[in-house]
Amino acid sequence: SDSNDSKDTESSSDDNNVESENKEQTIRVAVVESPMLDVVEIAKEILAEDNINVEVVEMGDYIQPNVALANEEVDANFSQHVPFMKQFNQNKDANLTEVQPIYYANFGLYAKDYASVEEFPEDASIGIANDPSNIDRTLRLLASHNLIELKEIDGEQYGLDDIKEDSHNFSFEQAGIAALTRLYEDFDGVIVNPTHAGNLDLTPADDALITEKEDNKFAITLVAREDNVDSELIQKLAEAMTSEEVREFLNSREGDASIPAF
Amino acid sequence: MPDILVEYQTEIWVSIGETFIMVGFSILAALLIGLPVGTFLFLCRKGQLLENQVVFSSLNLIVNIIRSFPFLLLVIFMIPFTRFIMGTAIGTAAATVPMTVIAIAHYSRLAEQSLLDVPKGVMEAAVSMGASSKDIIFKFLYVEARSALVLSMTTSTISFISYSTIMGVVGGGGIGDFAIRYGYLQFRTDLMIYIIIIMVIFVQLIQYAGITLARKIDKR
Amino acid sequence: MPDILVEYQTEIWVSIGETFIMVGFSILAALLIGLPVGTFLFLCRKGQLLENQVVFSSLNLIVNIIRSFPFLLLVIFMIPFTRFIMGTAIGTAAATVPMTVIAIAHYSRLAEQSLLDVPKGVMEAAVSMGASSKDIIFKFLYVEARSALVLSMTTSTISFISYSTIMGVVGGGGIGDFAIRYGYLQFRTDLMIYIIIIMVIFVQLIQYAGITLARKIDKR
Amino acid sequence: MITLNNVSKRFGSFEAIQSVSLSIKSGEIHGIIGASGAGKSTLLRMMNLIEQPDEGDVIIDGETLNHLKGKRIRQIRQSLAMIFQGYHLIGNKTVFDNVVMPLELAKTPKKGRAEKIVESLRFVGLETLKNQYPSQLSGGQKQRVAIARAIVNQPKVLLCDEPTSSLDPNTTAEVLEVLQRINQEFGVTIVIVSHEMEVIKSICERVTVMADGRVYKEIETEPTGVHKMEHSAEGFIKRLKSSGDINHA
Amino acid sequence: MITLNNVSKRFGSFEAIQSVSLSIKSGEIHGIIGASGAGKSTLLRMMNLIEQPDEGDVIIDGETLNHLKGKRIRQIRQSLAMIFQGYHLIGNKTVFDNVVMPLELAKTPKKGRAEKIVESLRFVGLETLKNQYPSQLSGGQKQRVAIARAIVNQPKVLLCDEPTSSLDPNTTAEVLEVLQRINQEFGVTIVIVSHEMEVIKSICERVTVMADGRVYKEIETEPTGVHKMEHSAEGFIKRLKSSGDINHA
Ligand SMILES: Nc1ncnc2c1ncn2[C@@H]1O[C@H](COP(=O)(O)OP(=O)(O)OP(=O)(O)O)[C@@H](O)[C@H]1O
Ligand SMILES: Nc1ncnc2c1ncn2[C@@H]1O[C@H](COP(=O)(O)OP(=O)(O)OP(=O)(O)O)[C@@H](O)[C@H]1O
Ligand SMILES: [Mg+2]
Ligand SMILES: [Mg+2]
Repeated sequence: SDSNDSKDTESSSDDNNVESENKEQTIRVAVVESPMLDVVEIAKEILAEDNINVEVVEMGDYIQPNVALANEEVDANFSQHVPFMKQFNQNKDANLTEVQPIYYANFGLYAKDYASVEEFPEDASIGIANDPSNIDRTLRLLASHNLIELKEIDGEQYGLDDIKEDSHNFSFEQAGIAALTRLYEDFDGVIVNPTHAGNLDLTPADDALITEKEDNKFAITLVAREDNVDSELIQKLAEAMTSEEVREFLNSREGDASIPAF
Repeated sequence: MPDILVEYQTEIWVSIGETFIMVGFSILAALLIGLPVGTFLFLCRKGQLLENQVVFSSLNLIVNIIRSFPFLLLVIFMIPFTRFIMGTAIGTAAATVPMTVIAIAHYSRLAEQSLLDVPKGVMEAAVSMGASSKDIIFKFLYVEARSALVLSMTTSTISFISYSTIMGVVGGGGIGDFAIRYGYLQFRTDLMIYIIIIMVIFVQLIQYAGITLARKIDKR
Repeated sequence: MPDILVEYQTEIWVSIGETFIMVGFSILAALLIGLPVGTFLFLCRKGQLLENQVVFSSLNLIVNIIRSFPFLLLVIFMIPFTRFIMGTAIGTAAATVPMTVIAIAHYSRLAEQSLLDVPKGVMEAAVSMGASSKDIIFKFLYVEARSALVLSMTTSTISFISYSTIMGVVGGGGIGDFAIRYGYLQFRTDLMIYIIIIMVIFVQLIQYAGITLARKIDKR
Repeated sequence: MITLNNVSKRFGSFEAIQSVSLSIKSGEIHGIIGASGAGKSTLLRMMNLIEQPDEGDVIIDGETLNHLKGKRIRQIRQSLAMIFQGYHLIGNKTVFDNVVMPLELAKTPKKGRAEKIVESLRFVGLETLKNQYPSQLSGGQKQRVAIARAIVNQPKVLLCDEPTSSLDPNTTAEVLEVLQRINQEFGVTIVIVSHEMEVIKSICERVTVMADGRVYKEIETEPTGVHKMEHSAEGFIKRLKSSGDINHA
Repeated sequence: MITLNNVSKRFGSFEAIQSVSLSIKSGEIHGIIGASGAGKSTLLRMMNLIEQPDEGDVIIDGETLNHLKGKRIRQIRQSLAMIFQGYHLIGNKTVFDNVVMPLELAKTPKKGRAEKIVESLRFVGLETLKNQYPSQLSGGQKQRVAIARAIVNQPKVLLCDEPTSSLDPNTTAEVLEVLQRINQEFGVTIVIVSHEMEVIKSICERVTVMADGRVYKEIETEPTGVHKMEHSAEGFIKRLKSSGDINHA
């Protein structure tokens, strides 16, 4: 493979593969929070043996890792699922490319007072995330369990306006996804991902009333650019991120919080 | 009017309403509590009329603690308190709770500073006339500092708008959150720019009103 | 020291360093650019020495525009500019760019207000002595307003710390972002509280230093 | 009625007032003179405890003021009006609203206030300017507002720090006449700090001469009385042309 | 050298100065008297354009000042020193640093400054207080700092607004002597606004009497000269005891 691909980054510092064995190479990976961060940290340890330095760039929201990647300020990111990436590509005219799905973080519906969706009262308040991609995902989850019915849409993403029928007459209220768990008491139910559910000691397997089906399209995926997706460094990173160590780590998290996707 | 604004006009109006509620209550709290706190910060200082190290240090610490929190964390941290007060921690009404807390801390500091520039002679005249603390505050201090207090409130109000943009995190909504959610998270850059223009217009109006009023009531 | 602080001490020190860099440059920018801007806002007003409606309105508008943005959006919006200046838009160094911009807008407003309370007689004396604008600014205005300017800088610095907590969004790091990551995203309430205590200590120190200095240099 | 007992005041290491004892009788007009910096203002300011003495007692009508607090000291201060050397007017209040303050603080009935104020402004010749703000007044006009404010509520004691320093002779004479009148009609005790010998001589019954923070001497004098002059520019001219050595007579 | 040509000044609808013409010769000591509020300060303040006339011209040494801008007007102002009725000292600078300002602004060599300042402070009897701040001074001391500041750089013209209003007779006499000396030795033109007849009579060669914003009359006088008195408390006492009608003589 050629290392000219990631031209503006430190990883492009030499053209010679043989030489690169001895010389340290650096790959910059943007992440947002755990457990993505932990997965990359594990990969970092593995790659250190190959004299590859993984520089982790922690960012504060889920769009900036893509902005940084598109602008070649990082070489890869690990923070999103493919639909989110596609949406970014479309809006920003970028060419981000999936490298490898790593794990499923099943969205689930949790409720403090009810054991099943059937027990929900009429007009139950459901706390959902306030960003468009998570709203889309939330709606898909509810629709996949036939709790709501969605309209046909042109684009990729569903919004609250796209609910055709809502048999339970849910009232949806939005908040920051990380805040939802703190607001657990204020809702009849909240829909969050396993990381945040874990903060309340809830797991998808044991506590969620409904979760995403495993064949969903929302696996958290290692993403690079069209121009460097085939580079050796990215491939090595993908390899390290699908190692047994990572699988063990993912499985070690309680209650299907992260199901390996490789 | 641009099509996209027409398309979203309901949401925009609702968001503006939410911002008005959050900022309005913040202004109220700043006036009703922040101003007294700032006044005591000023009067309880060393060498001032009601010199009282304990009161000064406590108020000062509380204000500093509130201002030390990253605002997002303050909002999160206060959730149990907000719930206790309002019955729920989500929505615009609940969002006014952390907003008023930061508003009080913010304005009390600016008010304290405004009062510091009242000439000593005015305080002396007040004391020599046998004015009570209450009279000194209302009939002398606030009268002489009034234009500085208005300008501080102007600056604070603009900061409150800025703080309110974070309240989306607990479902507070508001125009700034609208700009973030639709403009930023949904990549509607045009919409975002329009919303920011709206916000700039508000801020210009507030600043203009503040400066004009402050100049009008300054007779010194 | 609590175990958890020991465990994270490297990260905490790094974060503190990042905050120092971001806030430090903000203070520099506030002094070197914000103060002049504030001075011109004051001097170009109606009825003042350099009365100039065009300059005043332009500066005023720019400051208001910057302050109108939800800070998060300002950071995002400035990315191309930041990249142009710094070569990259992520990391602590890049984060100083939006930080300095907001710092300038913030401090210029407070500085303007501080100057407003300089007695007219002092300006008159300066003019009567044939002082140039430069002399009036440096030898009269800043001298008489110095304690108010110091207090404003204190208030601004504390606001800068607060702004810096948002810079995590573009990988700026900092102690506030650390608190948000662990406290907000990861529910490490204990760690978060320790970090906030650290931040409160910083803020108290800054406030104390500011008040003490301001009192020391106020001879009026 | 006002007794100072060995009062001292230090500013840093500088002893501005050094163990001064003084007693001023009820109903008397008492002058304090002395060179600039002698300590006159400081002494006067201790009489209503605007300046706290470092040592010694301030006694008014038998009551020691030094450590009084709260309502009592406020009540006493309401009956001791003060005219400051720097006027100390409230810049954001009109002349009228400045003068109303003592009435408001003493909670006098709202009804009679306007008349009292107008009367008091008439005494100092400012009734037409009652809606002006201090920044719109000349130096002498500001001083007259301060005088009107001090006398409006008929205090028991009037502490005057250079009350006529910015006034022309005509106005000075008028103000002195007013002071003498309220002293005679209402028995107001008046303490006047002044560097103008004529002011002191014309109305004071006793004079304290200060030097370097001490009482140098106390003198009984016979007030020469206030001589009113033509209130016109012609008056100035006449006096300008009058000959004789009249410098600081 | 200073000519006012039909200058007028309105504050709102109030005509503070109504078409005043006046000319002051080079090297003269010119007095301006008049009742409080007559417009003396306003007129004086127009001479260096601190107050812009609404109508009329201000001409100094043949140069019309009204519409001068920038460096030229600053240069002219540096040669016209002013003593304000309210002193206008810089509260955050020491006495020394207040007095150094005119030298600093005129960019005089750093070397000689300290001596000039000390000399000028000695003139007004304040050499020992040079490190105090204005808030630590008595009223008369502040006024003397303002005088020292005005004379320190030997201006061509000295505009004095009630320069001795807070000074006791001794200090007044000393200040007047200083003014007379710099007038005689250096030919400094002096304009003095004062309500103290003796001040005007003792050193002025011509006097403008103002009334209600107009020049009422201009009079040539023979300065009676400054009579210095014993600089002591004894002096006060002697004069207190002297008899005769000396009120505002
Ligand atoms: N800014 C202002 N607004 C309105 N009126 C003003 C203003 N300044 C001065 N005046 C009025 O103009 C008149 C002249 O004022 P000026 O200060 O010149 O008087 P003066 O002769 O110096 O009196 P004094 O001896 O009391 O100082 C006064 O009646 C005063 O009230
Ligand atoms: N706050 C202060 N700090 C230091 N020294 C002070 C302070 N206030 C007054 N003094 C000094 O105390 C002395 C007496 O001051 P005071 O004001 O009583 O004088 P005065 O007799 O009223 O003089 P004048 O006639 O000039 O008003 C002066 O030498 C002055 O410098
Ligand atoms: Mg005095
Ligand atoms: Mg005057």
